[in-house]
Amino acid sequence: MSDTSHHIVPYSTYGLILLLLLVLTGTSVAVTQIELTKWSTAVALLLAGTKSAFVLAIFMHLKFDQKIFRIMAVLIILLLASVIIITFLDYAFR
Amino acid sequence: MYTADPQYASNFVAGVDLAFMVILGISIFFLIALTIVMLVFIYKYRRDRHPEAIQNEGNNKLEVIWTAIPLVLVLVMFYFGWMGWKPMTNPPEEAMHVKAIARMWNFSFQYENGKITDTLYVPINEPVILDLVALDVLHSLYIPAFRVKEDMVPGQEKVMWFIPGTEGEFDLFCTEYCGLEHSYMFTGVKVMPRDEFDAWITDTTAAAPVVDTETSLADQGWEVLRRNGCNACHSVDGTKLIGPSYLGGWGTMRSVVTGREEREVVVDAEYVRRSIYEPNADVVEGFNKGLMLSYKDMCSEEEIVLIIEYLKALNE
Amino acid sequence: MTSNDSENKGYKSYLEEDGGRKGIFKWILSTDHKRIALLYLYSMMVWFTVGVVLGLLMKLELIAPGQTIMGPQSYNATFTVHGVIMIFLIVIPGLPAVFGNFMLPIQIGAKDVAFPRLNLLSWYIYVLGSILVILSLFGNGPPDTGWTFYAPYSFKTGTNMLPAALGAFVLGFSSILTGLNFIVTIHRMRAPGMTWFKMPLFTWTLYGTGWIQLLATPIIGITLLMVAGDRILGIGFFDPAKGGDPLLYQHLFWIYSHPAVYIMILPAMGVISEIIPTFSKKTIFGYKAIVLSTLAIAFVGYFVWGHHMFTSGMSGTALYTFSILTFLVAIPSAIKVFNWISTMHQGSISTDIPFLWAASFIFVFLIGGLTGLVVGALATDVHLHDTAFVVAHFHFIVFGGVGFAFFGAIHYWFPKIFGRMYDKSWAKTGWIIFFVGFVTLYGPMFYLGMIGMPRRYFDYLDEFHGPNIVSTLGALVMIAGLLIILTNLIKAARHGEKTTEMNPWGGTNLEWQIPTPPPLENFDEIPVIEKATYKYD
Amino acid sequence: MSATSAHINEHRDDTASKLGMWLFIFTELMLFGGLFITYSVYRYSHSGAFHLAAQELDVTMGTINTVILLISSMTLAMSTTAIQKKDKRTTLILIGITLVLALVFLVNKYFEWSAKIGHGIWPGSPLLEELGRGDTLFFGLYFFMTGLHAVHIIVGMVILIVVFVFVWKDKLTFDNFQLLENGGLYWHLVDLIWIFLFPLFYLIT
Ligand code: HEA
Ligand code: HEA
Ligand code: CUA
Ligand SMILES: [Cu+2]
Repeated sequence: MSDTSHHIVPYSTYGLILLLLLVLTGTSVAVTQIELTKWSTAVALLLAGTKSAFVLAIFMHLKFDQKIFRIMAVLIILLLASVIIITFLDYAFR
Repeated sequence: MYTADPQYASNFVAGVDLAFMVILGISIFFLIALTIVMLVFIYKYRRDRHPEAIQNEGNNKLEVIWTAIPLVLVLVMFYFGWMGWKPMTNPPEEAMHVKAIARMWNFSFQYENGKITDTLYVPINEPVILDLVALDVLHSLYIPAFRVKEDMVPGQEKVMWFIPGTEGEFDLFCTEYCGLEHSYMFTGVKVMPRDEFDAWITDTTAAAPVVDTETSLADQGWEVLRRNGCNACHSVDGTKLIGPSYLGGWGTMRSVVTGREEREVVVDAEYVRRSIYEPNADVVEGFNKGLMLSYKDMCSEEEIVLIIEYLKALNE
Repeated sequence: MTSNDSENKGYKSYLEEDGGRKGIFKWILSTDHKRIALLYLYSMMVWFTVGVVLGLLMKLELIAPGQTIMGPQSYNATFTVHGVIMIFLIVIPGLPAVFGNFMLPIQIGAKDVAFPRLNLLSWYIYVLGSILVILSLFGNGPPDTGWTFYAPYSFKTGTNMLPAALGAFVLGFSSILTGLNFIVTIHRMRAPGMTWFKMPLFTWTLYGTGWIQLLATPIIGITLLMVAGDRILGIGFFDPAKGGDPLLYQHLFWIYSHPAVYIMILPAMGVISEIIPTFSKKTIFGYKAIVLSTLAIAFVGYFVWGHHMFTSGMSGTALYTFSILTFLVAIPSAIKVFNWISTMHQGSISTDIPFLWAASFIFVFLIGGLTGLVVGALATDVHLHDTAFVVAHFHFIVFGGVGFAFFGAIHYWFPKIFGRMYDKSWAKTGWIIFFVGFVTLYGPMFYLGMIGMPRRYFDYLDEFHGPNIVSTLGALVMIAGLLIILTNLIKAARHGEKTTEMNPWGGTNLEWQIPTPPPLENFDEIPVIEKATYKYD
Repeated sequence: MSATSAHINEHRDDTASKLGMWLFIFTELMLFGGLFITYSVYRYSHSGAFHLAAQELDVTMGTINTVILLISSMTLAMSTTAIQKKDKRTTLILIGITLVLALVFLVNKYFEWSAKIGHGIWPGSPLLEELGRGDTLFFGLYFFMTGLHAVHIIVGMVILIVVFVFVWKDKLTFDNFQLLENGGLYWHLVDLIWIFLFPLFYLIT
């Protein structure tokens, strides 16, 4: 009853993604060594965000799956982000 | 009490009560209108009077209307709620400060000249800022007549303010659940004319424990206990409350837990002193640690002597 | 439940089909969604009785100032356990686990939920959680923190707060798994032709609820774990003495617990949206508007939690943002009410007992919802927060709303579930007594709150005496009504008149097109849906 | 199980179980979400102390663990390719490597934790009480979040062991490997969370 035609991802794609992830990890470690002060967290989070996007898209097959999974994942991440932002309406303006 | 009395008990009453009128007014209108419409429909379209239903799947125009109208109405409600509340957040620069201290389970109020009371005394028509301090858990200071309430959070500096507008005594409650005697954590606010207040605040005789010969030492000891709210946790008649009872304690042996060790101690002057200043050093067996705070700033050495007199008197 | 019934009917109903097991195992090992629904129903009845008795005890204590029947410690424990039982054991799982489980697969034309064994597991987790809650009553004494477990009191008290919190944690798991199961079922198992916008409204609300269960419950789970960390390890997340922020606890608690109130009310609204068209013999008015408002409530409901913290010392910005969002979330509820009433317009209304519950639901829900607006505004909530007014608001809406819907639902689906009928005139008598008692019980609390009586007060000043007496009398009246209702239903479930009528009320959904009581797999053949729901022609 | 209830479980719907797994992952995300809220609030109010406290953590160790997890994620992802290519041996090897890497991660974590505890830092330790509020909260969060993460690693390992056995016994094959894919999803989630934990704790000096 499975209605998904499984897309077989070649090994090389995974290898490539790993390489990318490692480079990004290296970058984020390197970036913290130089002082970007207030931007360093933002940069670190940006890099982490990019990394997780790759993991979600390729390793977790979101790129190849039905659209509904992508929609859900994006909405839920937005929800969590909104909750954090709203919490900060309190803390940032105390 | 909830009245439309023009002589407002505080400067916030007008704004808050206006918000009440608006919101309750709209709400009651909708409640009554919708209920009546519903009852009319139920009556008019009862099956025996109206056996064939007329099908109708909806009407987009109506949906828009009954989204838009409530939307406007709730914004109106929001506006009045906001306007009534806004002044509460802006305490004036120049005002009398009173430190309101809450602990399980009583309030005390400390004035600028160091005087401490268990009832709040304020002069009429002048702004008062309460600096809210909670010593142990959350409490909340609520004066219904003034329409003010603010939680007291340990470790956070917060203020609330008001201008009392009517002379008299009003209730003051703790409205944040804080444990066993939460419901007994109430006191009063006394609003008095400026001159009366000045006379009262400069009269320091009531606060300092002058050793007068009229009342017995033991009675003065009881007064100290009462003023500090000790009786919320310690009983006079041997009942087990949060802490051990006063009764039959003096001079006896007690098993206490010191750190992790158990040991036996005599209830003597040193023990009583330590129990008041470092309450968690020796905890009597069967009671919990961490519930009592040090009374170092609130209770002087002389007062402890009076308390001991009281304990001795209980043994007789 | 005699087995040769099946010969007369030509099929075996789910009540007879016991999978060849013996005794109690016929039930507790069955993965049939209908049997699991009844398992939930029976276990909830037990907790519900406990909760009601605790509520009554509180009212008796409050009949006069001073100590009447219990001391302050017992009172504090009573409202805590009452709150924990009612919220976590009854109204959060209540409608989804009982009627959702029973009706959802049938309403979308499926043979069962997507994961039947997970469904049974959820029930076991529920039982485990409730046992933990009950265990908290022993040992150091029942918890006395209030159902909100506010820090720092919750890790200072010497009572058994931890088992109760762990119980809530475990119950959260059960709730999450049920929600997960329903969402997958709805996505994957709709019968051919059952498009999204042909789904019955009860199913729609279960879908919305499922998402809230899934996405909000983990937050309270982790929060309670952090409190446990504070209590056991002394980490200090919420301990001001160690730098923790007690307000953060409140944020986290309400990030779950506000959406949780919509977990409770959405399925209740779903039930009402089923009953009203059936008894008006008329298509629901504004089907799509109701669906959209369901989703809107589920979504916006995430962002209003701060209205429980208006006096806690949040920043001004947060305060008015939360206030305005609170008002916005009221709009979709209003839309539903208007559509329900419009459905009655030009209908052909039969005032049978389920309809009476639905109509009275609308009335008490209006009171509860509109007073929600009163506490949603900043100025008024500063005055009313933590007073009896709030207690009245949430009893009107939680138990007025969810409770009335529950009774509506059970009277509506009773013949389908049990294949028996209750006595209608007793049901009506019970309803009217209950309704009158209800309003008398909670109505005076609004007034008490307005004049400043704080909640969670074991004792009160003399000036609050009058309304409290009225309220206690109301409680007694209401309990009388409740006894009549429950006796009538329990009696009917055991000895009531048998019925095999497929569609006693003239409903249009699929559950009315299968035999009564339903066979094990609901449908011999998966139906193909052509008509929209709620179509009368 | 009787014939009738077996009948209910008979049909197989891979998409349904994948959807179920995703929903579960969303739940897990919100679980950690609560902790991330806590983290960001305390980071905001004690940012200075967090910076200093983070110096106590070993960046090298953290980086190594990050690399390990990333590699393990890849090997597991590859195993879904292998099984679709009907290559049972490679599948097993890849799952095996993942498990070994997971173990290495835990061993590293063990040494890291014990080093902290050796320095007198554990939740509620006297040293932390001296160091002050920011440090207490930082290390409280550190132990709590990495601890919860480690619990997830262990759960993930259990799932992978089950998957391994099933593949071995040919219960999971090229046309029926949803369990492997679900185990993979769970494992990537664990990775995903670490991707955020790493910079938030180790890289804020
Ligand atoms: C089922 C549960 C449920 C539901 C559905 C609601 C619904 C609402 N609640 Fe309630 N609430 C609780 C359960 C619930 N609540 C509980 C348990 C507490 C106490 C927790 C505790 O502290 O222990 C609480 C507390 C509570 C507070 C905190 C009070 C305080 O502690 O100070 C507030 C404040 O804003 C609030 C507001 C609202 C609002 C605005 C709605 C709205 O969603 C209501 C919307 C409905 C309507 C508005 C009625 C229908 C509309 C019309 C008829 C049309 C006309 C309308 C307009 C003109 C807009 N609730
Ligand atoms: C569902 C929620 C629910 C229900 C039904 C009730 C029912 C009752 N409650 Fe409530 N109550 C709470 C939730 C509920 N309560 C909560 C959350 C608190 C706050 C606790 C706290 O402060 O921490 C509270 C607090 C509370 C207080 C305030 C304590 C204080 O602040 O000092 C009082 C006081 O009298 C009270 C009384 C009662 C009474 C008399 C009943 C009952 O005896 C009435 C009888 C009930 C019914 C007649 C039936 C309703 C039917 C259903 C709900 C569905 C049935 C489901 C199945 C059978 C499976 N309750
Ligand atoms: Cu102090 Cu309640
Ligand atoms: Cu709310």
